[in-house]
Amino acid sequence: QDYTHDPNARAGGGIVVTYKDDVATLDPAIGYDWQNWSMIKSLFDGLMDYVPGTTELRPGLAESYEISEDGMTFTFRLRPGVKFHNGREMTAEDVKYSLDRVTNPATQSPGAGFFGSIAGYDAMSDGSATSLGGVEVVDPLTVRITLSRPDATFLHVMALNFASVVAREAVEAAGDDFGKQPVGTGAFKLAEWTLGQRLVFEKNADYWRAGVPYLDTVTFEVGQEPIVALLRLQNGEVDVPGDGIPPAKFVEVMGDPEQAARVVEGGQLHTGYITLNVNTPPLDNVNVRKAINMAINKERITQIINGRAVAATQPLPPSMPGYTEGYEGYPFDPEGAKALLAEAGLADGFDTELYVMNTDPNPRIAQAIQQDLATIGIRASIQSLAQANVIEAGGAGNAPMIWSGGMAWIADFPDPSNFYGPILGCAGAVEGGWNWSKYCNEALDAMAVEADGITDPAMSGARMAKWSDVYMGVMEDAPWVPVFNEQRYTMKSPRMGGDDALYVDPVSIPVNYDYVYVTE
Amino acid sequence: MAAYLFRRLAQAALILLGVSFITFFLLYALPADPVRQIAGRSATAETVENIRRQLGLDQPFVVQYWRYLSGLVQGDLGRSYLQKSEVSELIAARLPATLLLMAGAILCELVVGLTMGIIAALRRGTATDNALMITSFVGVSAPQFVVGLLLLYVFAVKLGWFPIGGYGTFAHLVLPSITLGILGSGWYSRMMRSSMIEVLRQDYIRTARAKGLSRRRVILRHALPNAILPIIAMIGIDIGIFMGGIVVVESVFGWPGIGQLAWQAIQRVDIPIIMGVTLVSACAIVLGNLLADIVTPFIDPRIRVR
Amino acid sequence: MSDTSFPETRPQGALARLARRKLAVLGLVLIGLAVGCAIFAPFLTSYGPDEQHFDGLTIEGAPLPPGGEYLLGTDLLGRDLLSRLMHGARTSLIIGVVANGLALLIGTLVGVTAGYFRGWIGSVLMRFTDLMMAFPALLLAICLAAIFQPSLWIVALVIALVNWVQTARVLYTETTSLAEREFIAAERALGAGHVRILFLHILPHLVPTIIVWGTLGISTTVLLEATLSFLGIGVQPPTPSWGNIIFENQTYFQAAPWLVFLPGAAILVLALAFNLVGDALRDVLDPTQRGRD
Amino acid sequence: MTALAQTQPGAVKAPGAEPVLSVEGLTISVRTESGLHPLVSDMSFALERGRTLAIAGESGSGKSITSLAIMGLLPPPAVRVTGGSIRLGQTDLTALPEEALQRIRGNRIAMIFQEPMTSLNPVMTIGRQLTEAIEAHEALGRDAARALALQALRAVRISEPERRLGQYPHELSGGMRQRIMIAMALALRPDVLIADEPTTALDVTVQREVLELLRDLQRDLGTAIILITHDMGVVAELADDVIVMQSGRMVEQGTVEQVFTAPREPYTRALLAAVPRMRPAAPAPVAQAAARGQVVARLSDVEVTFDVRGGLFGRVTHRVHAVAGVSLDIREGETVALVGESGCGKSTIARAMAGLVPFRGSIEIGGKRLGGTAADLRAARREAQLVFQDPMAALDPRMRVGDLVAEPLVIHGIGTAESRRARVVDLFERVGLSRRHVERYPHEFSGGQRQRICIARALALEPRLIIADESVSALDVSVQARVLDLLRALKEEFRVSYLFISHDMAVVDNIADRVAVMYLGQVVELGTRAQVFGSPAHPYTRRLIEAVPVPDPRHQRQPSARLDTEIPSPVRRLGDPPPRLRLRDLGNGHVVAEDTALHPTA
Ligand SMILES: Nc1ncnc2c1ncn2[C@@H]1O[C@H](COP(=O)(O)OP(=O)(O)OP(=O)(O)O)[C@@H](O)[C@H]1O
Ligand SMILES: Nc1ncnc2c1ncn2[C@@H]1O[C@H](COP(=O)(O)OP(=O)(O)OP(=O)(O)O)[C@@H](O)[C@H]1O
Ligand SMILES: [Mg+2]
Ligand SMILES: [Mg+2]
Repeated sequence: QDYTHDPNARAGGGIVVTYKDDVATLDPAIGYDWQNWSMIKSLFDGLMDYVPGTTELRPGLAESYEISEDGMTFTFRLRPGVKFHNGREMTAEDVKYSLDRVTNPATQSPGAGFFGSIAGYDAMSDGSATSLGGVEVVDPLTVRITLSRPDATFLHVMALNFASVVAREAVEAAGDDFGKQPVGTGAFKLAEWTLGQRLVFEKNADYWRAGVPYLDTVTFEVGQEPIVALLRLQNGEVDVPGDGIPPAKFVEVMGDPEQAARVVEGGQLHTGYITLNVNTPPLDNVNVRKAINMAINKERITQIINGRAVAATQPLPPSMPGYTEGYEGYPFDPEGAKALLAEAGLADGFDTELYVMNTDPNPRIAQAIQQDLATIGIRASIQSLAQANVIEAGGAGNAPMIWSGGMAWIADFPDPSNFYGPILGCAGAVEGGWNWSKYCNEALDAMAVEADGITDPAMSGARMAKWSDVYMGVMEDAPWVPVFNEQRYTMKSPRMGGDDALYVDPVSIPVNYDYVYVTE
Repeated sequence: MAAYLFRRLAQAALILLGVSFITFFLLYALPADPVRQIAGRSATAETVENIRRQLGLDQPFVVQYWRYLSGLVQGDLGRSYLQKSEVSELIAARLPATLLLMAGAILCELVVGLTMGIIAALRRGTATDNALMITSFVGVSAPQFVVGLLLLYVFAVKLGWFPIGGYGTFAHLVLPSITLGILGSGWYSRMMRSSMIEVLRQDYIRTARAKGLSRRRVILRHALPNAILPIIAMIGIDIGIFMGGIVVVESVFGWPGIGQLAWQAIQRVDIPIIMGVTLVSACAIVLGNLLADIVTPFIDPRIRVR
Repeated sequence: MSDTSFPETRPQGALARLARRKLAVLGLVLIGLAVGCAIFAPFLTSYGPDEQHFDGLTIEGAPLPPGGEYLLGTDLLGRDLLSRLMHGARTSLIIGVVANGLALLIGTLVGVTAGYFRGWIGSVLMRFTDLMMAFPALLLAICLAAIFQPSLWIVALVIALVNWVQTARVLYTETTSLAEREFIAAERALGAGHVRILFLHILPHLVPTIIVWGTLGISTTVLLEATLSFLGIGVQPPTPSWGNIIFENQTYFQAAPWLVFLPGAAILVLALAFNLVGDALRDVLDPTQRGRD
Repeated sequence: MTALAQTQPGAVKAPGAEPVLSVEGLTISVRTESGLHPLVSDMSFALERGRTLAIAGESGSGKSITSLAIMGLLPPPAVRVTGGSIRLGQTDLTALPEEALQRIRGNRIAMIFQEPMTSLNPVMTIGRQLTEAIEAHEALGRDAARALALQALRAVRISEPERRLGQYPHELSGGMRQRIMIAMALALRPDVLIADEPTTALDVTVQREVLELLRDLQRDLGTAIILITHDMGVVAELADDVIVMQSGRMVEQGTVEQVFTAPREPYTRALLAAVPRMRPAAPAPVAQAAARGQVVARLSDVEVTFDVRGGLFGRVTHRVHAVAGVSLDIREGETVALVGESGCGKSTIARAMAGLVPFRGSIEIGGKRLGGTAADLRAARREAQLVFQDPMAALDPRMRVGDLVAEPLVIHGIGTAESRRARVVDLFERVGLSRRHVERYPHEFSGGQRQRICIARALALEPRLIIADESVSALDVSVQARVLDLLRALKEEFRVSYLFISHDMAVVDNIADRVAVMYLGQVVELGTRAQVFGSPAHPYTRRLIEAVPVPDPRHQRQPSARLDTEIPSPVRRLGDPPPRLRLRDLGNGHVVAEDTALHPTA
């Protein structure tokens, strides 16, 4: 329909994908990791979906949908004849059950907050209701969802993994272990799971989308060190290294034309940034924050990570709608930065701390930042800690500066709003929140709400312009130093077929398993 | 023997209790909040508190510990915060692999270490002795990650003798065992050398030689069993030292053991898993020591009577 | 009543005899070298250890191999490896010598006290040792280091706190059997106090074991420090230590072997140097070994 | 050298017989920091089948070193053969490679070592240690080897030989271990058997048996024996030929009759003169002088038990009643000898008196009660000095002997460094060592020399009481005599008292004022020397006296009943203490146990 099938594609065969970390769960309400995100996408479907390899929405389990005039009511018509892996036909009841489940606090879903705009969400989250009032089953193939406030991103939310439709009886049968025995409507079903070793996905022969998936099986091998995974790829044992090309091997791979040819490069919805805690003197002085912005040599930092990124000028990555074209950001200007500092009465600089997560290459990047800061007299000592400790310090507001790498924002869905709320808005600037700058600008918050109130698809241009203004406003206050937007580099084995875009799919990371195929 | 075992097991239980208390306390004092990891970044403060309450993490330390302990005596290690499954299940799935790896490593370090130690003791002061000493120090000083990758690269990728990581067959076990065992073999060879030198001075070695036994027999049948006695106690100690190495070796070789599980849990403060792994490894250490103490009398009849 | 004895040579002091062993002297020289580096590194190097040089990386961001302007090459941030190694000597010596020494001291104290006194003191100490031994060392280090603010001295302390256990265990066993020896009873019969017996008659016999554990402990502790810094609870970057240089770069060991093998060699040489001195010292202190070389 | 020149070769060589072993000009040297120094020089002798050659001589004269050289087992790397030859039949052993030596050792030459306690592998069964020696030299199956081993055990007349095969060395007593060593050495019927002090560590009764055993075996198998000993009594009983050594050289060589009846060398004469002999039993003169001094040490009803743990929770189930109620007074200037079989509790009494083992009852030394305050204990320890049974074990191997001897002075804060040094040198000279020895370490001395160091150490504090536990047993007669003289002189000079523990009745007879005979932890007879030796009242005492070897080759000994059973054990169940013996006074302080039920042969 909206995606033209690859004419060279042939069905059959299997591939092997590796990951370093184990897969925690395949429960769509809970899974929120690098490695299970796309697995869940292949096991489950939501009402909405994206065109493979792009950020374009398309209907999923919903055949069609209607949005009311005021943009507050969404009526989804379900596709008939869609079957769960257990053979039962999917109905509107399942949709409602799934949304109730994900928003029920007992589920402890890390994605529950995304559904905050559905009417009745608050009652769910404080435990006074067990069912979302805003989700109605009209008939077995129709679901009506009413919002409590206009939300332009709602269709994206319905495409999130968290909104996947699950089979009630399977959830109830499995109890707490649904994440190990997932039953969905997706292109693949789970055939084998050996804890700590391997998961095997098997083609869902009854899949409702015609022609896909091509592959008979996808085998995930977990616990594989990225370097070793690459060795195995070079040896023909692995088709896709899920964690990408390890930095240590990047130069070697790119230096070998035969291997470089199989490297796929693509953008991703990612920004690496430094948070500057606006409550911690002297970072509470906007000029100091600007000076820091001007002191960071972003080109140098991209060089350190072997040029696998492009320097960033603003919070949003370039491929995100709402990105402000032509905005130069703060220029690299140590002299100017020094002048600004002197103006702020800090000609001699000051002492501060820079928190960073302890996995390569983040400590290295932090050291580069440290050196840049040193040139303008800021003496930052590095606190290189385990992820949990950095998040703790950030949430508590103890960290003057944090380099976001390793925990950085990769968008959940391709919409500018996704970069604002929890990490730049006032809502996140509380104790324990993810807004580590503790930056709170009420005016911008209001503007953000306004922007998301524009639900008319026709007005989306205006909405994006508004978002652009919000981020420009943020840049004015400089609570962040946007450093770079990471490029994704993946490799594939020679036998892998399919459009390159499928390997750097902005949504199905790292690969869209449903649409790739093998050539032999 | 049964009485002895009973006493030792009671002692072991006490030690485990101590370990569980200290670990629980340290994790409680740790400046990282597991709830924030569970709740995710879109969560509101309310949700966070909600989850905290559900997990009972808002309770005072003593209550939390008591609850953990009561679960423990029923064999319930709790549920992982992030993996969302029973810790006992997660550990059970991975424990055999780790035990296998440990066994392989112990075998490897014993064979390599003891051989090196014996040869060094016999060739004391010669170039061979010096070369072996340097080798054992290389073993002790070499970072395991690099050793593992190096072995993998040479013997698996280049020579193709072994699979490139993985788990299942004997061939899979060889390289990880060697990697893990190299460090210990350095220690063993040094200990063995001292011990052997000491034993070789004993009168009964002279007696054995006076009987006209071959050199080989004197070494293997008379000196070795005596020299190995102080080493056996080391094996128990060893298991504790292994835990660090196991994390690295398992990740290099894609070995599905508890090391990787522990590593991820530590990174993300998944307390039930950390607790579980700690207790299991403490168990292994305690049992290892116990085993060493049980085996020793089989070799040394002098302590059998006690 | 003469007997077949040889003209007595005046026994020389232990130091003089040590000095006659070439290997021991070599060891001393190497240790001196490391200490020299640790103290005088700032005056000996032409680049600062933390200076990131623009020309220290290739265009693709790869480090430079040894030779050329940077004698031992550069690291992934374009810093001079030689300078980092020389400055790293300070951290590594503190860990390998001070922390390891402290661990040895605690271990010896606990093991010897428990083994000599037995009774309730011994029981309490040994049960505590068993407890500590059952505790995965790495986890303990991680927790302790995370609870305290990491600094070099805290790390040294933590390492000492987790590393004394094995020494204590081994020395305990040895002390118990030593305490049973007849000459200890003879000393007691003479009226010698506990302190005298412990220091003059028990400790000297433990020297070989202490030396073996002490010298092997050097590499172990230096690498443990690296593991801790790798976990973000050791010495914080950019402060170099031999261990953390290895850990920072270990995945690059094929692309940039010098970043792993040179600091590795430094650790090895340090440990070997101590071992050479230790071995010689042991032989010199052990009268039954006189007459060898 | 002169001694050797005077020796007629025919004195040793029986005409016509080919010697099995001949040693020619053997020189053994030690490498030291100042070069090579000879330990044994120019040793020559020949040994024929069926004969016994005794090598006697003072301690440290090179007897053990010589025998090790014959076995090719000199301690590496410092000690080596630097000259001469050792010929077994036609083969020169010094030139043989290790492999060839292996075939000879155990098979054609076997050796019994000086220390039976440590010479067996503690972790191997007796059976295995025996059979492997057999299997190493003869192509036999397990069963055949086992049969041979059993036969060897029977030959040494050990009780329950089958059971012994499965036992470990620590389960056997010293005497039994020594028999095992002999069985091992004889299993393959070697041409030459070297026995290095085979009986020094044993008490008289066992010594008797072992000597008779050797004689019988030699008669049956025709083995040539080299017997190394410092005990001239043993030499006289067993040897055919004798070599006397001094300072690494042979000074005299001849048949046993020649040497005993017509010693040529002054040293030999001195040696023989020094041999202690049992004085002919004379009826006890009434009321001896020694007994009337002040009491230095008083033991009343001393009991020492050791717990044996077992069962659930490691409870005490058995007790070793090492000392079961001993009362004894030692007066100023008096020497009390304590005699008795191995394991009867002699050393335990000594240890209790030194405050080394807990005891019940009371021990007072110099008026201070042991078990009182720490200060009392310290004072008592100054008053009473213990000379340990095993000199090697009692000296810290890592200290110089000079420092060891000075240590008591340091501990009790006596004198300055200089005065202590002077005192040490003085003490060394008094016990027959030279000032040059002061800087050496214990392992560089022979067994007898070490014993003298221990004695010097005990003398350092000028104590009022010296407890000498088998202190002269390891010494050669001449040194023994000197040490005994020394002890006597000290007694005269300082009125030192002695508790003299020994199994050598001849020595005891020479030194003791009073004698206490112990059996299984209790005193069975106590009286003056004359009373006990002159009119022994207890059968056990009589047995002990009979067993003493007589240093006269013409002395004919009537064969005595052999004791194959073990000594009754002092290990008893909890709550079942051994019955106390009642002592009967025979008058004049001569007491004897009434109950003879405990008598071993009864
Ligand atoms: N390992 C050694 N290193 C140096 N000197 C030694 C060594 N062993 C023995 N000696 C010396 O060699 C000499 C002879 O010793 P040997 O053991 O043969 O004496 P012995 O005649 O057997 O004395 P004893 O009757 O006391 O056993 C002694 O002076 C001793 O000090
Ligand atoms: N520490 C101990 N624990 C248990 N039993 C012991 C201990 N010390 C001695 N015994 C036992 O006590 C008894 C007496 O031993 P002791 O050493 O006093 O004998 P002894 O008369 O000196 O013999 P020897 O002549 O062989 O030296 C022996 O049966 C011995 O096995
Ligand atoms: Mg000798
Ligand atoms: Mg004794």
